[in-house]
Amino acid sequence: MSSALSNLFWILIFPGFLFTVVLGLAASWIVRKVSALVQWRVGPPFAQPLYDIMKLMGKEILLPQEAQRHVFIAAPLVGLAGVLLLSTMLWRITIAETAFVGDIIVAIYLMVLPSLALILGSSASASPHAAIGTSREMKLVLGYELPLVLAFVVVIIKTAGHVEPGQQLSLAAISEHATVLSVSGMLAFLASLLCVQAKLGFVPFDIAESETEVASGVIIEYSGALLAVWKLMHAMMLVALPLFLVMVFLGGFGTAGWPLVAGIGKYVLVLVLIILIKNTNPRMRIDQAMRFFWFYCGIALAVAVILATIGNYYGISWL
Amino acid sequence: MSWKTWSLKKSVWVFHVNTGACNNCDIEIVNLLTPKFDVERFGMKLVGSPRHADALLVTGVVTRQAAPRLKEVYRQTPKPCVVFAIGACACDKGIFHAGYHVVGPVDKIVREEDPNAIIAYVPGCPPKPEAMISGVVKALSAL
Amino acid sequence: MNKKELDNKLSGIRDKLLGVEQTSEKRMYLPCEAENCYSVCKFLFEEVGCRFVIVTGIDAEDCFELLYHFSYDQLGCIVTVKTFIHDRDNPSIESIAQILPGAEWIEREIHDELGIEFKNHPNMRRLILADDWPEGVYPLRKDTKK
Amino acid sequence: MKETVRKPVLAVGPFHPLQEEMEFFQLTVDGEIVTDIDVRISYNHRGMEGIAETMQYDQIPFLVSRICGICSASHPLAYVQAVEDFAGITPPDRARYVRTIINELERIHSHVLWVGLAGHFIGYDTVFMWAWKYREPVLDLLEKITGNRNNYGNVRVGGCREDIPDELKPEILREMDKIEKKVDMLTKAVLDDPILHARLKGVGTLTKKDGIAYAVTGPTARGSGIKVDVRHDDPYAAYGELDWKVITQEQGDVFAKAVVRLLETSECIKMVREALKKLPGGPIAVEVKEIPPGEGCGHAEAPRGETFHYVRSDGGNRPVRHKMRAPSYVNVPSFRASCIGQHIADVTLTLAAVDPCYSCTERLAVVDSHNSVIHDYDSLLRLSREKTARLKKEIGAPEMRLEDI
Repeated sequence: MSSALSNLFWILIFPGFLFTVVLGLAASWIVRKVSALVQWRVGPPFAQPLYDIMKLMGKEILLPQEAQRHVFIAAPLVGLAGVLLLSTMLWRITIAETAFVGDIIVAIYLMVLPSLALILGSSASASPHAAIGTSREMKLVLGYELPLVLAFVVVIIKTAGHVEPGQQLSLAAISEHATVLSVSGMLAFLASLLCVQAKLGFVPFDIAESETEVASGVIIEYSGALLAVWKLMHAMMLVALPLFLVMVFLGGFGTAGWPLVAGIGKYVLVLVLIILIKNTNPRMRIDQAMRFFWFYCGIALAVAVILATIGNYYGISWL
Repeated sequence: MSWKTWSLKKSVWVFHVNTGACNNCDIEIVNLLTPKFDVERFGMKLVGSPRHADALLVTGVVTRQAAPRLKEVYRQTPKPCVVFAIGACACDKGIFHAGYHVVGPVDKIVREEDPNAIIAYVPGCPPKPEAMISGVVKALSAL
Repeated sequence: MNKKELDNKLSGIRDKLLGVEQTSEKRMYLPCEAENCYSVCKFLFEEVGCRFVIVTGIDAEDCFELLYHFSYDQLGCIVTVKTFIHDRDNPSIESIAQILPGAEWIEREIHDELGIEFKNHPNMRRLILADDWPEGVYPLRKDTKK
Repeated sequence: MKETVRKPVLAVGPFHPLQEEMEFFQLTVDGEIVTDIDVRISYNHRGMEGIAETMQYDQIPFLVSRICGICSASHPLAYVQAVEDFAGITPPDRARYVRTIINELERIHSHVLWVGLAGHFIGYDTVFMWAWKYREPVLDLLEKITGNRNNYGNVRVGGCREDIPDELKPEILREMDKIEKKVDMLTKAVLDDPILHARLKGVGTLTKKDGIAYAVTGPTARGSGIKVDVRHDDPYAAYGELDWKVITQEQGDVFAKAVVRLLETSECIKMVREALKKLPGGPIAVEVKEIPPGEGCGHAEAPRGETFHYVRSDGGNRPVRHKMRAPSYVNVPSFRASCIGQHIADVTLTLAAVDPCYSCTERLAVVDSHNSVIHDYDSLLRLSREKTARLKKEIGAPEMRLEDI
């Protein structure tokens, strides 16, 4: 009984749903505020993302007549569930150290869920503009998944020598090593940072769902609470994805004292990098993005894999 | 006041509908986004789809060709929503009241679609951006 | 370029005009019959080098008047070709959009508002009236207004 | 298969909520190249010419100032000149100067607004925010003189409605100095920026021949080497007594139009200064007893081109016919000549270059007859920005910095 209750507490309150949402809303405020400051405006108040979500929750939900209703309604919930699982898992690995073998693979799968949900939801909404968004989102997913997995391969190779056999695919074990402090790790980190940028739908990869382009984007037909769920999902991704990067590349999070402070610092660093990339780049076209991910990221990561293998073989840790 | 209304006041997303305006109201609306007025401070922002909107900023006297379109946009906006008639033409046809191609004003067309629509009026030709902000604030405090 | 040269140039179409009215130094009206209108406009545009401005359609009770405004920019003089269409039941005139693509819209507009048929117009579809506006109702005709 | 793909394409019509604005452009493209363009107006047709016949001569300036919000000084002026033409009224000297100053102030804020929008279209959103910020003081000046930020309607038959108070003169001069610096910097930035050269040159070219055939006016014509400027050809108000020059460029592309507008803004500022200096004393209006029968034409140079008004009177207190023509009416059809054969990434920019009234360019939908690709306004805007970014990379030019502006 008590274990069921405590599990519920883990998932819904801390550090699962509620905690991640609060952090995510704060992060999305930072994103909006910084963008406004660049344009010499004041920007929204701190609680603005919260107000937006609350308001959307209280609004009517309109279903497009030609939409496939079940998929249309289920898609945002699936996406939210994916991010919720991902963030709960990541937090538990950090705080409660309840890692299991192969959790990095589960994490990668869970990270695909929001994009899949977006594709499902928009293709169910029977809108020509959503259709364009859908096709772009699909291409984008095809584009960034490969480099992302390659980047994790680099990390696994890098950490292989340092963790116990059988623990290579465990996030907890990986997160004890700051892989980024090596040439191959750095390459992998940068590539996956850009992949995360694309997953978050930020410039330069906001091809399917940008702020100005939401009109023709994937969530055009959504309204009310369903739109709020998308927004929540996005806010939670703003926490979960950088956190994942921190764990995989930057040596993870502590639970108390200096490691905790350092962990927060690392998270903020990743977030700031994401905002900087967002505000200093023009939007890419979909074929440019594909070329970027497959060709440039692919080459960089292939080099990183070779370097990591050599380094591992000869015991050169900086490679 | 319920939490729904309270949060609505804190976060108003507006969709801009031009139903035959002279562009002045429209330019003043865009002006709201620029550094001098910056309505994002109050949580307002322009959205690109009526489905995401809480308020419709309707400018211009409603022309015959635009009337069905205004109704369509109103249908697509999730309720509760507030319709703002921005400018003298939108409020009561203004100087164009005698036009043969004019079927407005905005409230008449919107009420044909929904008799209980909440409609707020911001008169002026064009209303100053400050007047629009004040109009939105007043309309919201009356909710 | 002075006034005399303009007058000399205009002498090429004198015979097609009903007269020349000069209300002021910079405003000139050239009345002509509907069948000559096309060639007068063509002459003004191609030979004299006037810039097309707009066409005004007027319902003058007994006939339709079309005023083709041209501007002779070297002198800043507005030259207006004044055409009368006497057939009120089936008003029609040759379209100048064939030589002046800039006149395409205004001819469509006059067709909408006054119901005047422009022969050989490249694209005579409804321009400014709403899709549900009834056929055969012309808002600027005097009888419609009453 | 093709049919199922096509269906949604056709669904994007003028009534789709996404076409935010009220004019409907439909482009037909073959691959990436525009092959045809069709425009449906009517959404904004208010029947003004019919309304004008129900109004008295003194009321019409307020009506025509609402034809277009940004040209709300030149339309009434053209109308008033048409009436003064056949009624034989000469406005007093001071009125002529006040008219000039108001019109030039309007041109300044309109051109600066255009610069901001052009920045928005090529992906410099910060330029958009800044240009609109610079424009505010001019609106404030106009409010101080006429009582309204837009829609001034400051002219009436026989003179002006509001005078420029003497105590406002120093303030106007001060603001002119400020905005001149900013316009100079913008001009320099545009003329020196290699990205803008690459992005705007050779794009949306309107040849001189096409320009004459489509009878374009204003900066659109002057950018194509057609030296048409009503202020110069048929000097009205006080333009004949001021020292200024008509700006023309030969190329006819977007860059030429941008240069024309920027250089013109500097001319406007000079003109306002000179007119203020020469501003004579005396009344600002003469009394007009009655309007005789007759007909008259009046035209004035609006920021976008020539506005033309024709008024016919039968001696009553209302005109029997009042024809009005806005500059966009002849400039917009010229898209046919300038857009066809263009890359779709350049279309929004080409349309924006004509400045067809700010909102018109947002009314786009592209139908591809071969590949069934559709683009709406947003995607066209994006394509346009991408091209800027691509060129930026190719040239390797530095970012346009905020400090430069």
